[in-house]
Amino acid sequence: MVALSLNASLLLACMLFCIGLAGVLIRRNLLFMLMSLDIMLNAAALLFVAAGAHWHDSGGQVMFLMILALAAAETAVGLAIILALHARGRPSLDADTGNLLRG
Amino acid sequence: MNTLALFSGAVTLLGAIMVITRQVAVHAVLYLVVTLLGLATVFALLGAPFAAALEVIIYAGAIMVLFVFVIMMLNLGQSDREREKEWLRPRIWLGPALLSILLCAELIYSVSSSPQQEGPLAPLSARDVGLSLFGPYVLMVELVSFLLLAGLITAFHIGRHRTEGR
Amino acid sequence: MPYLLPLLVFFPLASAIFLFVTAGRLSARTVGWVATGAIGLSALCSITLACFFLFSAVPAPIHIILWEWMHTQAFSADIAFTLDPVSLVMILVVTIVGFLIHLYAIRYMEEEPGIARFFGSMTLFVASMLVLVLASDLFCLFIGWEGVGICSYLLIGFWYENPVNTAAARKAFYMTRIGDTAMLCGLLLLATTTGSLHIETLLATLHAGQIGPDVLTAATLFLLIGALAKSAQIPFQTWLPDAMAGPTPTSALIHAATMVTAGIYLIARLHELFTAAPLVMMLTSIIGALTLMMAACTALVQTDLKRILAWSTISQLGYMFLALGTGVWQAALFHLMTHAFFKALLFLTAGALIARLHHEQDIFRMGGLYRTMPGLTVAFLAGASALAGLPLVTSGFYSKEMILSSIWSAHFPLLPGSFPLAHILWGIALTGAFLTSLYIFRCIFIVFFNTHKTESTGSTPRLMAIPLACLSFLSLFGGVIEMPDTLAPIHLFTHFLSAPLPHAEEPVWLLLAGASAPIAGVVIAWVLWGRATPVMQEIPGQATIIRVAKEGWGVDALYAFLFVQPFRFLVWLTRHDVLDYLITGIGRMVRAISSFLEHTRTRFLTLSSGRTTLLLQSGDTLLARVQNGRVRWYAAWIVAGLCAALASGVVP
Amino acid sequence: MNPLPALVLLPLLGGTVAWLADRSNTANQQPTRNISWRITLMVLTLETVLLLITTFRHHTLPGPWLDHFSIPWIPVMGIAFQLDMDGLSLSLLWLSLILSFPCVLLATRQITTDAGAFHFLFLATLTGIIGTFLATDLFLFFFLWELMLVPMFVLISAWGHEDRHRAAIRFFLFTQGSGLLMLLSILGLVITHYRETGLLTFNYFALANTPLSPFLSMLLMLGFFIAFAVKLPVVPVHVWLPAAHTQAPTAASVLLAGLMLKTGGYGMIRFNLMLFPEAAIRFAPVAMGLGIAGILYGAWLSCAQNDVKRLIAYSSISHMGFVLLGIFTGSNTGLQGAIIQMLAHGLSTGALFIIAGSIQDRLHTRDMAQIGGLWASLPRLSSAGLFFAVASLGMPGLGNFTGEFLVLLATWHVNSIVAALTATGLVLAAIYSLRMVNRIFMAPSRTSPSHAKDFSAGQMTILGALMILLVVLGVHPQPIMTLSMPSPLSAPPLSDGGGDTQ
Amino acid sequence: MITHDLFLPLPLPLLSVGTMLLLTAIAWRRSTTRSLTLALVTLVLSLGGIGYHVGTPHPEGLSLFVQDRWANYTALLILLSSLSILLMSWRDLEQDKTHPTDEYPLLLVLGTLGAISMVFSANYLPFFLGVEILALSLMGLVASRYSRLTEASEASMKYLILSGISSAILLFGIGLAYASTGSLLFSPPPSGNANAIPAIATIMILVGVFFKLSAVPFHMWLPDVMDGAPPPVAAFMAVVSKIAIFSSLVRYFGTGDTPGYLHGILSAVIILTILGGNFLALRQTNLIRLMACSSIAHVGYLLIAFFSPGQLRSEAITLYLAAYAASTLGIFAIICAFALTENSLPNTITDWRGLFYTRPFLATTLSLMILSLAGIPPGIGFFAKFEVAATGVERQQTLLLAALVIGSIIGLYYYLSIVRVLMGTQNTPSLQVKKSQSPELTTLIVVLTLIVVVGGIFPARMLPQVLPSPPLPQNELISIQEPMQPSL
Repeated sequence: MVALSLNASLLLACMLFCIGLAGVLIRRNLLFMLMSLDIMLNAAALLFVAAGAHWHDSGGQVMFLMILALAAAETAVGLAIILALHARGRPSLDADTGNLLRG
Repeated sequence: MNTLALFSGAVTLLGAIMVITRQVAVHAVLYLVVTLLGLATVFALLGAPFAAALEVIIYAGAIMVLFVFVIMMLNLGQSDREREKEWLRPRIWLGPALLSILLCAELIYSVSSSPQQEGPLAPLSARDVGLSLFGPYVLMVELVSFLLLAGLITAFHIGRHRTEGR
Repeated sequence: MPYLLPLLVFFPLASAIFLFVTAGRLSARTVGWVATGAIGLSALCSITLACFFLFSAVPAPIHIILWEWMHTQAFSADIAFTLDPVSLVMILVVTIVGFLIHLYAIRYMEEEPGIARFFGSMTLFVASMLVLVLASDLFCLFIGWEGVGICSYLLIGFWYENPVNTAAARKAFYMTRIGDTAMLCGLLLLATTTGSLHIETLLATLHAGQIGPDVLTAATLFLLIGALAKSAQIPFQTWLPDAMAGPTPTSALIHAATMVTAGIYLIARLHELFTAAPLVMMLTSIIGALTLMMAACTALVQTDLKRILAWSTISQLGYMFLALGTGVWQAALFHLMTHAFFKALLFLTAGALIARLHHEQDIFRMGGLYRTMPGLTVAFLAGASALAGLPLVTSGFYSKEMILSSIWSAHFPLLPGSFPLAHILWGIALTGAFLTSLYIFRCIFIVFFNTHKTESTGSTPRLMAIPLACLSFLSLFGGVIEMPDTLAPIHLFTHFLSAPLPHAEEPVWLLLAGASAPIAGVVIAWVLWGRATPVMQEIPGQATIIRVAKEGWGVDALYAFLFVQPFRFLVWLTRHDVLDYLITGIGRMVRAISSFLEHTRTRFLTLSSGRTTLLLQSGDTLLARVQNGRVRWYAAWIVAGLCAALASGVVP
Repeated sequence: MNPLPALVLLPLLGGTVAWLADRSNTANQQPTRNISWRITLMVLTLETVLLLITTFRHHTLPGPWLDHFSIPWIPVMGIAFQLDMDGLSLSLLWLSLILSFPCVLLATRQITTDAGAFHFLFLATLTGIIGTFLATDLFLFFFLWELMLVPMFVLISAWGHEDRHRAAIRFFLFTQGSGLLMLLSILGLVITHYRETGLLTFNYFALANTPLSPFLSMLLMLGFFIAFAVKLPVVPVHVWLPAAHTQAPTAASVLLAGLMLKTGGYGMIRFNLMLFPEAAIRFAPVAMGLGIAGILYGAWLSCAQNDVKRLIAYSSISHMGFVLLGIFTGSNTGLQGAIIQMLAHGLSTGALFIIAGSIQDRLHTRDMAQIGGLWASLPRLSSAGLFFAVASLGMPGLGNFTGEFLVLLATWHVNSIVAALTATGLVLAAIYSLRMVNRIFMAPSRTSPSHAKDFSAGQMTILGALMILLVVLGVHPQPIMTLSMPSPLSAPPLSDGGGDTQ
Repeated sequence: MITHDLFLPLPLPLLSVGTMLLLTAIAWRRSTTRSLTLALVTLVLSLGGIGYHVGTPHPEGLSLFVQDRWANYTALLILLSSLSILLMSWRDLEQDKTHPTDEYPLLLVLGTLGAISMVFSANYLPFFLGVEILALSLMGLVASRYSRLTEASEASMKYLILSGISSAILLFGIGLAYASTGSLLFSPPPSGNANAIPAIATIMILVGVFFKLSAVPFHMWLPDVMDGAPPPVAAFMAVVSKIAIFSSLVRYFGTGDTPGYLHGILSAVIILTILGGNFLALRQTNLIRLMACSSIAHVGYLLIAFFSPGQLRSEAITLYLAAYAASTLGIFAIICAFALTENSLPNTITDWRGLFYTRPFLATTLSLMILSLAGIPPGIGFFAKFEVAATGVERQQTLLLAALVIGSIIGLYYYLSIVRVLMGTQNTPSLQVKKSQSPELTTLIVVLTLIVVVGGIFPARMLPQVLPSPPLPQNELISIQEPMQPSL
């Protein structure tokens, strides 16, 4: 039944994590950034599930649930901020322009 | 390691890559759903059917809807697409991509250099998870509710500004 | 009786303090009388002491230790006074001449606004001088030594409204200070060798042979430099003519009679030490001879009355050094005493004269003064004769004769016996005597006997005349207490000072030569300047030499070129703290570098993220900042940090 | 009743009272303008009485230390509020008080803005200084060392002259930065001691016996040395001093030059020499070189200044070079010379700063080219100025010369050429002192300070007292020399501090 | 069915109940005053609850929470800080009638809950949840600045994205640790040259933690976000969040030495943090940004103490935390005291010119706080820095000490510049002083000043009340056990 070894899933998680990270770094669109963050969180979730399976510990999946909740909350807040910024006249979903706080 | 595992892993990765390279947000959301489905398969293959189900139901089902909803509200059009195209020049993505690849290489190097560990791989049923969830971790369930509450209030707080700010 | 010693110092000191404290509240007369009274009391004390000394059966030196000054493991010193014949001579000179000069100054300085300052400094000077003279400890002597210096500084710069005067004052102090520093080094050397600067201890150590010859030579050399500076000998001679910028009583008291003789006194006091260092002795005599010759030549071409007297002072001091160098310190002291009389007289007379001529000091603008001021003429003539050493009737003759005769037979152990250094020196001294007579009578003939040129007013007040009279008397007859054997075997002075000198039989022609040189000078001076139609106003030709000689042989210019200008230049260069700039500069540099680094780092990252063009467009302000507010930047930093951490932590 | 803690704390408390009194009286300002000034004066008088009691009370302690006080402060760290007094401390305390009086009487009365705060800060600085002279717990010492900087910083920064902010910050950065090095050294010593004995203590006497390797002792000594060298100041790190002295208000200048610099010298004697005697000997050639550099460099630059206060400040550097030289000659003579020099320099330079400050108050300039010829209009001030200038040029018979002579003597024992070189500093001293005198007092009048008021008789009396002290130091220094020798470490204070506190 | 214990430190349920009550109250009728009062009561009650707990720890049970002196102490600090911050924002919230802001106290309490949860956690799960609760509440709090809503939103967005990344990294690290040990309990990082996965797990967790602590090079968000946030929230970020995360860091590493492979990274981070923070602060003109940068530097100092375990370490850390919290809160309280409305908040340091002459009390207090931060007596910061330096000396961390000295000197420069500006003369103070009295703020300032001064003069008198004996974190963990073996 169990087809994936721990190491294989670790590798998968690492690659997924890095793809998500690359997404955050590359994209200027806040929407894409949020999606990339989700990918990163998923990578972490994969790690927990795989490890839980490896150690036969349900803690991993409990953690997965928590990550799920976190992802939901973070996405919700992030989207709310996007909407707020959009509403306040940010011309686009650009994360870089109009940075008022710097220096 | 069977082909299904390989296939689902590959789908997950490809989907993720597609997500971060799309120009149209809706496309990206769809690819993200594909990635999540792939991941759900992986979860299932890892012997975690409960997690797989939740991944599909909550993540792909609920959270993605949020994205779609927001994209609709933002009313993105052709100009946004052109802009995304502009932003996706190699010159722009090359640096971050290199950085990520470097990180990935480091991670993979160190992960794969560790000895192969083979543990008892028996599936963890929903019952197991539920037992521990409402057993030792019941306080965490309460705590995570506060996490959600915080998210809720924050989102509400920010969202309310949105209407007031106008 | 010993308690007279501190009292001697106390009177002038107290009066000085009193005058400084009450400055500006007392009338000029009161100030003058207070000061004069204090000096008078001191003079009385010293006369009492002298009587005590002269009439006591066994004149033993009086010692008094006032208190312990300092006492450490390596060194101890006391505030202590000693009165022995040498210092007795000096205190007599200082107090009596000082008293007369103060008396003179009451009237002379009456009109001055800063009279309290003047008399305060004068009395303070006398106090310091007395400390210098009485001190039984070289270290204590040094207090007086520096004290007279600072008083001299104050008095030269008395008329500070004229920058020339303050410059002269500072020059005098700097010059002597250089000597003082050398002397301090000498004192330190002696102190480290013997652990004490008490003169008796020093001599005892010397006799015990505990001072090595090298140390002795070095120490005496240092002391000699101090003495040379104080007494304005080559190479320090330049400050004294300038010091004439001070009021005339000052010039008389400080720069003729007392302070400048401190160097002679020091060496005479330590003659045993110096005798043990033949090299230094020889140096002393050579410097003395050179100085006397040079100064006499210079005096010959001066036109300023006070400057002539100043150069003559240097010249006469040269005689004293010559005498010291040849070992006859008694002769030096004798000449010191007579010189104090006649030089004070000359200065005071000159001062009175100048005052009546509306501060005209150029001798060529005077003339024929014997008609208008006969009294002053007589006084000046008395002083001049004594200075020239006209035979038999002046004190200067006896003292100078004593020096001249002793030089001839001097012995310099360092030289081979055949080298006639003593004879050469004698020749110089004799020529000097001739020149002395020449220049001082040149002065007399021009000033007093030529055609009348300047209107003079008023008359010399009696208060000024009395000291002049006293000094005239002393100049003429103060020398009879010591006579050459050829004339009469009177040796009161030398007997009083020390065990009688082993008097070698002097050939008579020595005495004759010494007597004829001044007369020759007078004659030639009369030939040149004395007749109604003078042969010449100025020595013809050699205008260059005269000009150079007039300026003191260019030594001033040389010093200005060698020391003063470079010093000024360096000071100007370093008027700002280099280290200060260095540190500020480092600060600026660090700031510049950090901004530069920030700049380059930003640019590098910009390039690496491929956003150069956009950033260049969005302006320089962004370039200078890492903290540019961009989320992706920050994220990139985080990821880069993570990469680095992983790399360093995991990858071996 | 042990007066030591009261000695330290009284100025601070009094200052607080003065401040509060002044604040509460802001409403009716005119009649009570000087209430804080009066309170300050009272505090100083009280402090003097205390010091008199301390000086003359019957000392029961065995050994050379005069007085001892100790209560635990932070027992966990082995830190105690421990004060000890020996002759050195006592003489420096007297100097502090003697100098504070002219400060308050002559200089601080002109302060009109926020006089209460000014006096509070003044007294707080004094607390720091007095405490530094007494503390024998290393932590307490460091605490007070740092504490005195803050009020001084504010004094300069708030009441100073035109370029005060830069000067204040530079002063603070230098002293504080070097203080950190001292902190590290203290910690190093304490921890080494802890490792050796298992006893965590900051007690000076306990730490004195810590066995140290040569390298370590040199390292620790250097940490202390740098801090003290900055305070003293020694030449390469003196740059804070001219600016701070120049820009500070008069009273602060006097405190800085007269007292604060002395903490550096005191620290060198008490800590460098006593705690690390053998490292100090090894370091002595370098330190002496620095001292000579300071003497000559300070004097040289002093010759080049046109600003009166700056000139005096550089001359301080030169004088403190003698202190450094004397301390590191390794002989008692040199040490005594250094101490006398510190005392004399405190008096003479303090007085000079008072005079320079008075001139600035009257003429509103410090540029010597613009002052000139004060003797005619201000004879008393000028004569006082002349006296102290002469003292500072090393006139025999005044205190500075005694110190310089002893130092030179001790140096001559070590190396005669060096001493001779140092003696040339005296020539330079003459040049800068007389240059100042000639520019300010004895020169053609350039300004017409007809409105300027001369010192009153009372003010002259105060300065006269300083003059008398200088003369006493000059001609009769022996009692002070005997008194002010630092007590050796070998005799620890009595074992029980508790009985003594009663 | 529930066989496991439900060990729970009392502040947590108290805060939870408070949150629920607040929510209910808001749902019933919105009233800012009532919300504030409720939040105040909650915080005070939680303060009272420190040291007590619900349920009994089972020696064999799976422990989620731990309650020891260390946790109690930091919880106390956090609750006191939160209380101060509540008092700071009290006046503005009450007076701002146009914008109902009753979520603000709610979010504050929630954030405190998250922080407390981190402090008491003995397990990655509550730790992680605490971190996220705190982060999410902060996003809301940051965005609650009406006058500068765009900036506030931007700050919030930055915080969201960056904290998202760091959370992901942290989570990934935890995941790796879990993968290598099979347990979610805090396990000290393996010492020596561990095999790769635990090592990278530790490093990634550290990176996540460093981000939250804003150590260089993970610091850049802090000045921007604090700048965008209202001053009390900025204080919350600077104090509460840092104390909580630092507390967990100490718990995570336990008392032992840090493993060898971390030495390089830690030293580099500490040096960079001290120098970077100070250099950044050097060029700031805005007081809040400056505080942000200086707080970065202070994290560096604190890490020195953390990095050099030894005799003095625990004292150094506890004292430094207290000193830092008191001084920083004091400065922010004074900043808040000057905010007439959100608009007239003093923006740049030059706005404070001449404060010594217009408001001597506040200026003196502010200077005291700043001096305390700079580590100058008589502030408590002096003793704290002294202790930190002592730890460094004890371990002979020469490089770190050099960084400490250099950083302190740079720090002195900019701290003194503030004091200097305060003493600058200007005829008309540019800062309009708020007329309306706010007794709670004045009280707060006075109390904080007292703490700073008295703590500086008598650190020994303060410490024992908080800590009966030198605390050694984790030396008295109420329950610690082996990782659970897989059942089934």
